[in-house]
Amino acid sequence: MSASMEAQVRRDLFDQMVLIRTYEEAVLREYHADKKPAFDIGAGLIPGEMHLSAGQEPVAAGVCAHLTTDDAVTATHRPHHFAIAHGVDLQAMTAEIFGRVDGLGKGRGGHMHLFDPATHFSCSGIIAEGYPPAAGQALAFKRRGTDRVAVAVTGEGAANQGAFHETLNLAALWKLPVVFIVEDNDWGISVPRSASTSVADNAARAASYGMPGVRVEDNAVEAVYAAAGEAVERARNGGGPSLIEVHTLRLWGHFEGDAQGYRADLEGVPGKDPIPTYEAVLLEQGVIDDAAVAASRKNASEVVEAAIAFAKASAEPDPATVLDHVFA
Amino acid sequence: MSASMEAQVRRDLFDQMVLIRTYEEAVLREYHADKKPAFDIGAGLIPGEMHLSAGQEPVAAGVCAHLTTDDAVTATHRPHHFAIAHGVDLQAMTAEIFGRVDGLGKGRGGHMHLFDPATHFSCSGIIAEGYPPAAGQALAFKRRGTDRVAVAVTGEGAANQGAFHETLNLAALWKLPVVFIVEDNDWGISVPRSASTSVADNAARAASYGMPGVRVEDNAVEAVYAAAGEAVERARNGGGPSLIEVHTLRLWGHFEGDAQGYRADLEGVPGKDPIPTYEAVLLEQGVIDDAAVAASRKNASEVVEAAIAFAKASAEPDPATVLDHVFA
Amino acid sequence: MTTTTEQPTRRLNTAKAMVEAIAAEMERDENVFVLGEDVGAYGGIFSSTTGLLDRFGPDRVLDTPISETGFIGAAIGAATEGLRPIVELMFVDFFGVCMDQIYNHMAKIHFESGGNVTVPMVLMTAVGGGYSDGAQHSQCLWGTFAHLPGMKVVVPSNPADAAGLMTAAIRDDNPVVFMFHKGIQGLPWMAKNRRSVGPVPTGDHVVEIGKAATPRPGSDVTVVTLSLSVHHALDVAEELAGDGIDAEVIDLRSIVPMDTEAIIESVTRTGHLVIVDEDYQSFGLSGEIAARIAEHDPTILKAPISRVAVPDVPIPYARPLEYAALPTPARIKAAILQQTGR
Amino acid sequence: MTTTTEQPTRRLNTAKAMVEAIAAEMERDENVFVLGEDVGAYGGIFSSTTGLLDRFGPDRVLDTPISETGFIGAAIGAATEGLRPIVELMFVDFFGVCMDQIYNHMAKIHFESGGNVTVPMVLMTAVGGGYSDGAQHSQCLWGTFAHLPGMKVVVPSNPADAAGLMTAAIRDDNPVVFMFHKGIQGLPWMAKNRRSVGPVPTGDHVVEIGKAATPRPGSDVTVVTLSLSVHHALDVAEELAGDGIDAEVIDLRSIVPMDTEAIIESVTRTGHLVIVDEDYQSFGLSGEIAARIAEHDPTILKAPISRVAVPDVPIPYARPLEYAALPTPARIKAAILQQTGR
Ligand SMILES: Cc1ncc(C[n+]2csc(CCOP(=O)(O)OP(=O)(O)O)c2C)c(N)n1
Ligand SMILES: Cc1ncc(C[n+]2csc(CCOP(=O)(O)OP(=O)(O)O)c2C)c(N)n1
Ligand SMILES: [Mg+2]
Ligand SMILES: [Mg+2]
Repeated sequence: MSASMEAQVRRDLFDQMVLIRTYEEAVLREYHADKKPAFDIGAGLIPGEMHLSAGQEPVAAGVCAHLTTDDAVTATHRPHHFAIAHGVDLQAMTAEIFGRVDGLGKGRGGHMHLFDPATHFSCSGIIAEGYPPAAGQALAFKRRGTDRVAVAVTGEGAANQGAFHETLNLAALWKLPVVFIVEDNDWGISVPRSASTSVADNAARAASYGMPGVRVEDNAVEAVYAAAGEAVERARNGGGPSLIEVHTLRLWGHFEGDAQGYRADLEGVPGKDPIPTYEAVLLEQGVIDDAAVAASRKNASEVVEAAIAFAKASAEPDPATVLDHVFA
Repeated sequence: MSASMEAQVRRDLFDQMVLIRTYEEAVLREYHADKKPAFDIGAGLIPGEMHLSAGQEPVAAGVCAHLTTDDAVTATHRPHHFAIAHGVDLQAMTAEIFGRVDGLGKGRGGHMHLFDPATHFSCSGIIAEGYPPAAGQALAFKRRGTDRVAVAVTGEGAANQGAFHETLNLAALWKLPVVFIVEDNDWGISVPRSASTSVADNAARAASYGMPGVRVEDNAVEAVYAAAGEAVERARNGGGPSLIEVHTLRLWGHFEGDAQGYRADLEGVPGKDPIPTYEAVLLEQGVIDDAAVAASRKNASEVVEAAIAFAKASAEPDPATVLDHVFA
Repeated sequence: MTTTTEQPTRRLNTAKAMVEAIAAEMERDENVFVLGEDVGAYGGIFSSTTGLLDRFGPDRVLDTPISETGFIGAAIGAATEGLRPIVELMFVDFFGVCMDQIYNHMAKIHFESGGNVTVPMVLMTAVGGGYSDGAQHSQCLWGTFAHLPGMKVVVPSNPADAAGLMTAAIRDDNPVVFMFHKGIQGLPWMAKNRRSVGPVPTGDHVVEIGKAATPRPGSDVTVVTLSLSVHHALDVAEELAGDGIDAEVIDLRSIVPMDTEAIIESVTRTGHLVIVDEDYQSFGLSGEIAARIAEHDPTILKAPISRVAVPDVPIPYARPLEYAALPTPARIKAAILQQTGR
Repeated sequence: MTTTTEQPTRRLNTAKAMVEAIAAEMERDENVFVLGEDVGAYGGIFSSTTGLLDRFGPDRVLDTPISETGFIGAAIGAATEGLRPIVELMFVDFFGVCMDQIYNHMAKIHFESGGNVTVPMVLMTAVGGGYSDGAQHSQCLWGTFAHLPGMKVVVPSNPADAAGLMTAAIRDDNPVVFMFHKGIQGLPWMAKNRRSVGPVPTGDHVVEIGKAATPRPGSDVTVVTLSLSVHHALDVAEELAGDGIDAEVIDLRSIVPMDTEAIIESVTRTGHLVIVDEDYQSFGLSGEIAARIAEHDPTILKAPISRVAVPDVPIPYARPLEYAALPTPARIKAAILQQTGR
């Protein structure tokens, strides 16, 4: 498949993954910068829980390559990769993560609550509860006669939550234009999928709803791209929802500060990083060269650092405004 | 299969179904007796919503034939057939339905809230929410090293509720001794299964949890008996949970007072009554004769009328005790 | 913004008044649509949607699976995209299967987005007991919703308010929880409160959310209440008027926002407060009313307040027990008599 | 039944105190077991189960799928069969995905069964904000639980009470919701309140559920509070003692049952009431306290009461906003000063 894929698409996938990783590394740096020597979750320029998506770039890059900002994406507590790949304004997003007035939510939301009407992006910190609203966005798109689609993301741990089941049934029943993504990174915090999920494969659960389900192995970005292409196309053409599970990788801890003492597979993890792997393939196949890699990184770095600088320069919210925005 | 079945088992199934139907007819009579001429749901000796199980006798009879009162059954808002088949004391149950002090819940519970510790029977008026506690009962049975099983019942409409999914996954994951029953009577109040369920068959959903699933067609009591026998056996032997969906029949309205204006299939319904059908088969095959049928009905009638008389003779709760039993 | 009483009226029961208001808004705005369990052919278990399917078709009146998290969540997503869903939770008692969508999403998205996303929707739900439906089908629970910020909570007591508040709720850009009592719907299969049928203004009839009504002014004691209990309070007040007790009855109509001023103004005049609340007594509406007075000026109370609420017991099934728990006219009367020293 | 202070003590943080109490009960009674998300190898996200898996093995310390309705419901079923589960809901904020099991089942089965079935279980859950975890991970919500009858609600503020109340909760034949504040667990990765480590009696240490404590007696003003806010109140009271203001601090320790007598006794002496509550202000704990006073005798209040609570706004993420919403020492101090006319 990769042979037949347009080189530009492959370069874009790579650039997207690099951008995401660069972003997560920068957030990681800023998050920990002023939490030393003793880690304090509530301290520093970026406080609160921080769930980073390093290792899961192939999912967001492969899926969002098929979307425009007219399409909707609802992400999870681990939302950055999808927000970036879907084109959420990086500066406003970063300002939100820093809790500033120029943030997407004027500092009210934070890293698990990023809402961007311009790109129909949202997320939720509650497991699987982003699925039902995504079905509703799809319903709105369908009622209006558009070919827009909604993408809903969740983890493999979340696939055992009731909302998952209810939404898949509803979307299939009403033939809604949704693509359901399950990011299987093998872990739900400290619980391995074998201790949470009675079957090996969530894609197989799609059959329970009469919708197509595929599982993409090996965190393979181009396979994600292909599967998502089909599913998005189906949704746009009135063919209803699909489920795609991607076997991906949690490169870092569940959240920052997670020592991962429970994780037996820890040693092998760095070797599975999808970015160097993909880079090597593209280099070998001559799709990119070293200069392109360097340019990709440099561009990503500039964009990301600009966003961080923007966030830092933005004002903190005025405590006197604490009661604002409860009601419209 | 029926040929090889013991005649006594077949007679017992028939008697059980007759007993249930006789009970439901008596409740129907008592429920409406003093709601004339104008139906008032809150009036009369039996007030409140009343969900009767006529037509669904094959499910309860076929399943509970394999249980002892050491096993647990959690039923739904439509619980009488399972309570009776499981051996709940008919007098205490009836007194509860009449809201009397000798009732299972001393009048606190009512027809949707029948709790009988002696037979580990319970039910809930909330859709699918009887499933999780059943898993917990099974967990308790398993931890104690017994071979007792828990049976959890729900309707086909309820199978689209999140609790259904969560419990099936949990039970399969922990290999709990549960048998999950779905009573598919084609309707969830006024909503046909085609408007609620994205697939034709809930038994097929068992595959999502790696558990065996079977669908019994035609409301066939002996097929239910056979399927339940296998499933109960598997659970007792440590083989984990199973799902059985029975295509059954809602002979009457969703609840009493339901005119069923929405129901297109209404005309054909009486002809599908499973009791005359089964009676004809057993008569034809010489398993029972007219005298046995008459005896079955007479016995049922005596038992049921005694229960109703008991209930009516029991005192109403004293309003001064309203605050009792909130805490142990 | 509130009812102009000069408008011509027609007599409707509360259910019909709600349906008419919904239908009018559906005519006016194609973004308005209805979804929920049995809202289609059945017309709503408590008749809140009767006839809408015939009038507007299955694209705008959607029967759903029994998946409250799924379809209420879907309503939320649709609202964030500019539709204006009216979604029914059949009994408020079922909130526990879907509360995350309601309070963590419907009620918070606007805030978390810094005001950039609006969630214009109505969550309508039936409340109340009195017909032996037991502990899982008889609750009011408005206190539970009102405690959690980000949603308005509207609780009408009569047909005109039901219509006017429904219209206001649909037009509101915020999520509004609309709680209607089964006992005032005017259902053909339930004992009817005589005031479940009443005049409803025709034309554009809007009742502002947040303003209490005073269906009976009085000078001796203030009875603050809402929903079905308004009628019990009025009945008792009328009866006691014959004995020379002049009770004022305040119908809150909404509790988020709550018309604190109306309460304080009245209690300042009467010095005596009876709160009648069909929800559980503790940690709910009656407490909040007491706190707002105590924050304002406890000395306006000439006597300890009286609470006539469900005494922290699940609603019992048996009629004698249920009626011992409910705020009955007898209990209201006793409280008023106690307040007035009779 | 309450702590004998003569008992020898050792210094533990609150998390460790909880774990020790759970472990002791697990030793004592094989029916006691623990289940929840990440309670095994991880030891509980807020360290409420650290070490239990090693000590008792996977048959008695069960990691669960992320299926709160499923596993809390399973705990209920197990409890009805005589086991005594301790089930963790990781953050109280997640109650919305499983509230039906909690309030319609756990809390009502005993009642609906006419007392024939008991549901002896502990639902433990982390509460509270202050570290920028946003609107879905920072709530207290005890008012929500306390409003719904049939479950006890316990809210300890320090290690000794956490241990003694946990023991009482496990031995209680009723469902007990045990709400522990993250800010007093003594977590290594969160700013610690200095009182998150303290003496815990050894041996059989039980704190009776329903009895408030008065960690600081005083005569000028009564500060009624619970959980983390107790420490803020004590800090402020100590500071103001230097200015000649003698504040009494009442630590409720449980709110169902709530020690109404202790509150009334104190306010009767001081005449001034400040309620400090990290839950949402309206329709919650502060209202209930006000109502119980107003029912008893509003004239014991020499001034309007003060409420220092979260002002009906979702908990904001940004620190300056979050701390404007939380009941901070500064807000408590201002309230006390206002009460005492300074
Ligand atoms: C309803 C609910 N339960 C529990 C949590 C706490 N929690 C946050 S993330 C997480 C694990 C999620 O695992 P998974 O879905 O696999 O996503 P991942 O973190 O691996 O991306 C849990 C249990 C939550 N946020 N919501
Ligand atoms: C969570 C919840 N939602 C809705 C209801 C209202 N309700 C009671 S019975 C019922 C239909 C159930 O259909 P099904 O599961 O097929 O069972 P049946 O009535 O056909 O036996 C509904 C919607 C409820 N009790 N609980
Ligand atoms: Mg995962
Ligand atoms: Mg059905």
